[in-house]
This record gives sequence, structure tokens and C-alpha cells, in this order.
Amino acid sequence: MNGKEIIARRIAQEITPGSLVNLGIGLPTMVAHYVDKNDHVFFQSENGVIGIGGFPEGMENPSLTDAGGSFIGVLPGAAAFDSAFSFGLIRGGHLDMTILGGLQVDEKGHLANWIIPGKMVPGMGGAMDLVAGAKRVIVAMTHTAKGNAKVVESLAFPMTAERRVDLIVTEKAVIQPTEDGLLLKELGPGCTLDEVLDLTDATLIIPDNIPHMQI
Amino acid sequence: MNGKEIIARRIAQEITPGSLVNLGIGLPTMVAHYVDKNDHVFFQSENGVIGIGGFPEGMENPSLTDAGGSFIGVLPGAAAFDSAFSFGLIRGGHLDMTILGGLQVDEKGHLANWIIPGKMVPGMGGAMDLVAGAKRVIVAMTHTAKGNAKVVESLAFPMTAERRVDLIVTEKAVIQPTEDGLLLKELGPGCTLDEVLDLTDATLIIPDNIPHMQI
Amino acid sequence: MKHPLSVTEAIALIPDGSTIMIGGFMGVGSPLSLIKELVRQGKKSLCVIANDTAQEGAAIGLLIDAHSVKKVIVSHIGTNPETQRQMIAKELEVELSPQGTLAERVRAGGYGLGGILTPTGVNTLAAEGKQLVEVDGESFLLERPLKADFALIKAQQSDYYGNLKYRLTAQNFNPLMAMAAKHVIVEVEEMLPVGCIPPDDVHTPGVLVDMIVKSEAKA
Amino acid sequence: MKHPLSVTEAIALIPDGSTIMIGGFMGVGSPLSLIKELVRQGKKSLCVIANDTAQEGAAIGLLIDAHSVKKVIVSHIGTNPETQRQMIAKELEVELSPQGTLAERVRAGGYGLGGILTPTGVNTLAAEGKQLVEVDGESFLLERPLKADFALIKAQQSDYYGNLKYRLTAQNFNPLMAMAAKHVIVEVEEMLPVGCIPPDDVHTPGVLVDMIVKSEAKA
Repeated sequence: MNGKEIIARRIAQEITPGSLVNLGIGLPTMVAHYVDKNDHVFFQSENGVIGIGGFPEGMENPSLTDAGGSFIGVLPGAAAFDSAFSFGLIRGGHLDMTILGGLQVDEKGHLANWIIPGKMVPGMGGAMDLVAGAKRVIVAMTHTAKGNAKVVESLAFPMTAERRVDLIVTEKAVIQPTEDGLLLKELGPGCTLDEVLDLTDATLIIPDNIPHMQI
Repeated sequence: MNGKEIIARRIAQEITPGSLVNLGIGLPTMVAHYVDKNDHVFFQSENGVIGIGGFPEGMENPSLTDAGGSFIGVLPGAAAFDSAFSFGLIRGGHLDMTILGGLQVDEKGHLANWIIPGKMVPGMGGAMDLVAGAKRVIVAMTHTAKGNAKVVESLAFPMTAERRVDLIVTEKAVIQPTEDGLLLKELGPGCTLDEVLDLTDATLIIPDNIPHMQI
Repeated sequence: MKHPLSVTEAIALIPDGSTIMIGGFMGVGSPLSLIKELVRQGKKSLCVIANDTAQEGAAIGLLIDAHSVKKVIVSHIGTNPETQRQMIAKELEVELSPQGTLAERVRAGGYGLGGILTPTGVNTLAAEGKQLVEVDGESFLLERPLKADFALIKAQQSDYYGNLKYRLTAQNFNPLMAMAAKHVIVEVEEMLPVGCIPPDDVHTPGVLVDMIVKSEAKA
Repeated sequence: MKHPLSVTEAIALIPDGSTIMIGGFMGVGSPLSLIKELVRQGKKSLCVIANDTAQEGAAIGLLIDAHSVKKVIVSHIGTNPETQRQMIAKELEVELSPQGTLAERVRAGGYGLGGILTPTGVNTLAAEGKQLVEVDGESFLLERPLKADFALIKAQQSDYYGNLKYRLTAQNFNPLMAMAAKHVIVEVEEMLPVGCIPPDDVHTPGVLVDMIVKSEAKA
């Protein structure tokens, strides 16, 4: 199992049956594959639809894509709407969970994921609204990038929102930002505590007993 | 021809073919009867529909009424929408004309039509939005009420909006509020200038030549 | 899947003193079965947010007649003399909001906005106690969002996910209120299998709906 | 009745330097025939308000490639390296707005609001130069309305009054922009007789539409 699959499988466990979930483009999209269809989870794409599901191969429609512009399918009972309504759902607290990629998360639980000043200026897209508005914000990211830790003492890049994210899931660890700091909840498959500490540039709160992910 | 019919017929002449027009409840509703069907005027009701027309007798639907709760019909090409959209049309400057009843209009062209403090508190309903937002505001009212002038020097009742209305049409006169004051444009059928001056409690600007309404 | 509850079950969940939004415009598009059950169960001290109080003996007017309401936030009460009587007798608090402003306030509550700036009501009685904000030299009133504990709304059709479709002018405030309350109870005329309302025709997605009841009222 | 114009006639009405809103999300729901004609007629110094600039060689990206644009107001440019290159080379001004904020700003422009208060972006780079307003102890950014000279939008169906219906995620910013511009030009796939779109299914009423063109592009 590669790192991204570990992350996607672990996050899938956080999703409550019947809830409304937004998946960011890229890695977060993979999460949907590991959610039980009988759980009737409603997946939203912020470009204007609830009810993503099924595979569109051979059934693509040019007017039905996700926020990354990839073709998607929808399930019976889907609903389409405009961008103001879509972000009304997000900002208004109707979204149970958003799963987003990240560049860094710091000890305060602040996420940076939309700009590397002077180098890469993709823009925030829907990320600022999603982090500000969703009931739960889960960051899905690899533990390091090019050998550099992504869980850090303080952000090197501008933050996406001042709201503390609820959970960080990497292939090495599950970390819960709390008022007191970053609480290490689980270790990745085959990972040791020392390995996680070595690959993390932030102070972690270490409980006595840290289970491994059950995936 | 009674007074209300005079008012309704005269206001109908102000309506441009193809325009979007909101009719207040009561007297303004009558205006629609005198508009040429070939003019394709779009009548809006602020409770959420464009395309009012036709007579519903025997074809009433409990989900299709005007803002006064009376059954209406709609023409092919009608569109229904929610209250926020309906007032977006009004406030956003998309409404070409609104025709409203009035308690009083003063020399500044300010309308009062929603409250008589201590006596009658119906509430403003949509009137404040309509007067603030429509491209043209036409007041349809009888020239006097119980012998009291309704065109007055200054309002006795709280104003509906600080925006100057565009035209006042009574059975006795057509009056255009301007920056310089109330300009008398036309006299009612069979009315004399002296009669209008006698029934008006405001200073009127009197041009040399005042035609009678052509209705 | 959301199966319809009885009107009695749904209304029993609403405590006295709740703030409730009720859809409808002069009774058109109001959830009549739910309103009648509020009266039957003798609810008290409600704060009602709605466009109007309809007439005596009709729709929201029934709640006024029954003295179930301690405060209303509405755009007009002109069609209901009993509302005016209770207001003057200080049995009922009435907050008047211009209709377009009321719609935007409900929407702002449901869309997570802190308020909206409107030209409507500037320098009138409706501006009293409200902050005036200048943007590019123009003055606007800052109007605050409205939220509720419960929204009681009416739709023509629902599927078993709660996807809703409204009918003509019975739509009015209903879709806005479906966004603005903690608990949304919808009264519907017709239940449909999931998939029978095309995605582009859904007015309110089912994820916003908590409870469905079948209408028992003749509209 | 509004009969379709040719793409050439419609676009000829747009002067250089105009502010134009363009519907679509990564090109989906963008009026491709209108965009291509803007390029063909060599329009210059446009200010474009849109969700994004799609990719090089695609949709709004075509306008960037052709150097037709002096400023964009968008929520992201991450998928278009040429937009980033022109921005860094100071050939193009880029104003970034969070996507939900951008949608509300366009809506506010069309709905006659002076602005909206949003929690999105508070204490981030997106708050720079914006007024912070406190409501009930919470801080919000005051975000200003956006308006345009022209809106170039895309719909699936139009009747001859201009009543529009959008398709699935091709809806996105289109109905909001139809409210927010002086002149609205819609590109449609299909023309229908008046009365063929039921009133409850109309997404944008025809009174908002000034010109209709038939789509010449393969989506």
C-alpha cells in the first residue's frame, strides 16, 4: 500500500454515514474510493453539485466535472446549483467535513495550502471558504515533501484561515491539533514513534499509548 | 370613467413595450388591464413571478397568487423564483418601473405609504425596496382622501424612501417631481387648473401650457 | 432515506420559546398542517420569522389567534388586524423589516454571512438603531443575519433524500429558510422515489432537510 | 422576442477596455464561441471577472494567450502557468478573491447590495486593504460588489424570451453574472419556443438577457 492510499483509507474511516463531505482536488479525491456505498455519504464538489459517484468512463458529459475539471458521475438523487449556493452550503456550516491537501500545518493547527510567495501563486480557489466554514476540516498530505517536514512549528507560507484544522492525516501519523498543541493520535502502518518525531518539525504531545492505524 | 380608471389608463401610457414592471396591490393592479397585449410587457409580482397575465377564473391554482394573495394567471414564458431573487431584481436595478399606491407625496417628491404612526401600522412590505431600487417609480393615488390633499408641502407620515419618485398620477393631475419642485404636467379630464391648485397642499410649478390627459 | 413522520411527532420536537421560521407569503406556500399542529399542541412564547402574519384565522394568523407567539419578525402585518391589536396591547412584539431586506437577512443567516449592506431604508424609520456603512461614497444600512432553531417550510415535491421542489409563488421564503435553521421540517404534497427530480430542477438539496411530513391540509 | 445574433455581431458591440464577466469553471460552462470571437476580433485591455483562467489554450486561457486582458479578478490561476508568467512579468494584473467571496461579490453587484460581510479570509492575506466589521463580537471582512459592462454567459437552453436553463456543473457563476452586468450576452446550445421551459425550471428569467447567440463551439 503506498502512502497516498494509506492516507485515503484512514480518512475514509472519519466519514459518518449520511454526511455531506467536500473533497479537494488531488489526493482527497481518492478518499471516496474507500467509503462504503451503503453509508450513503453525500459528496459535494464546490463547482456546484452534491451526489458525486459512479465512474463516468464512457459516460462523460462535458457539463459535469469536479472542481479540478475532471469528468465525474452522479448518483440518483443528485442536486446541481450555482456557485453562490455551493459556498452558502460551505460557509453556512452545512458541510459536515472538508478534506483538503496542505503545504504545511503548524503547532496552532493553522493550514497553509494556497501560495508560496514569489514562487507559486495558484490562488486560494475555494480553500479559504472551506477551512473557514466546514464543520470538520481534515488535512490530507504526505508527511514530508522533498525531505522537508510539513508539520512545522510555525508556517513558512501564508495561512489559509485562522481556524484550527481538526485532523491531520499523513502516511506516518494521525495528528489532532488541540488548544494545547498537536496531539499524536496514531502511527502509520509499520511506523515508529522515533521515525515520526524525526520527520516532524513541531512539538508533538505524546500520549502513553499510541496505536497504529487500523486500515 | 371613474377616478381610478382614469389613473390606471394614464399610467398604462407610461409603460414601454417589453419592459419589466411591478404593480403594487390595489389600484396599481388595474393598470395591467389597459396595457396592449402586443406590447409584451413583463409584469412582476414581488412574491416571486414574472409573466402575470390572463384571467384565472375557473383556472385558479393555490400556489399562484399576487402579492395581495389574489389568484393570478401567468402567460407562456413566465418564470418563478424565491424572495431573495425577486428583490434582487428590484434592488439591483433590473426593474424598469414600479407602480405604487401612496398616502402622501411632498414637494421633494418623497413618498409616504406604509405607516400612520399610532393609527395604522401595516408595515412596509416590499415598498421600501421598490422605491429604493426601481428605475422609475410612479405613484398611483387619488388626489385627495376624505377631502384632504395627498400632494403636500411636507409629509405628515414617515417616508418610504429618500429617493425622489418619478411621477405622480391622480385623477386630477399628472405631476412630475423635479429637483426644483413639483412640475404640473397634465390636468385630469374636465379638470381646471384652479381645481387642482385648490385640492393640492404643495407649491406646484405651473408651465404656460398644461394639456389635459389624453386617455 | 428519510421517511415521512407524522405531523404530531415532528411538532412534538419543538420546545416552547423556540425561534421558528415559517415559509409562505399571505399563507401561500405556508406549511398549514404544521402550523395547525403547533396550535393543537399549545406551543407558547414562540418567536416567528416570516414574511407576514396572513389573516385572522388563516396560516400564521392561527398562531397569532392562539397567542402562541411572543415576537414576530415580518415585513408587514397590514392584512391581520389581530396582530396589530396584540402589538398595540403589548401582548406581542413586532419587528418590521423591509421584505427584500428580510429575505437577505434570512439568506445571510443560512449562508454564513455576518450581514449585508443595503440601500433600502436609509434615512427612514427602518434605519433606527442600525449601523450606516459608507462604500465608495454611498450609504448603506448594515442588516444582520437571521437564524432559527426550526424552519417549517412547504414544498410541492420531495424525494426520499429530502430533495425539494417548490411550486410557482409558493416558493417565496421557503428555500431561504431551509438554509437558515438548525432543524428543517418540510411539509410536502407528494413523495417521489430518489432520482425522480432531475439534479437541475432540485430547488433545495436533501442534505438540508431533517424531517418530512405529508401535508394533511387542503391548500 | 429575442432572435439569436451572430457571434460576430454580438462581440462587435464590446469596446476595448470593457469590464466583462465570463461564466464557467475551468472552462466548463464557459461561452467558448464568444471567447474565441473576442480573440478573433483582437479585443484589448479587457478586465475579466471569472472564477479562473482555465488552462493555456483553453476557454478564458485563450484570452490570456492573446494578451487581450489587462486585469483579471479570479479565485485561482494555478492551472494556467501563462497567467502566472504574465502576472510576474507585470503584463497582467491579478486580483485574487476567495471563490465563495467572489460568488457573493458578483451576486451583490447584481442584487443592488453595497457589500457583504464574510468570515472567509479574516486575518489572512485576503484581508489586506479591506475593512473589518464587527457584528455581535465576531469579525467579518467587508467585501465589495462587482459589476461589469458585459456578462458573457453560457446556458444549455434558451427560449425566445431569453429564459435560460443551465446544465449540471456548467451552471456555476453564470446565473450570478446574468444579474450583474449592464449587457448580458448568452451563448446557448438549444433554442426553444416560449413556454417550453416551465416557470419553476427557469434558472434565469429572460428579462435579464439582452442578446442570444447559438453556440458554434464543440464543448
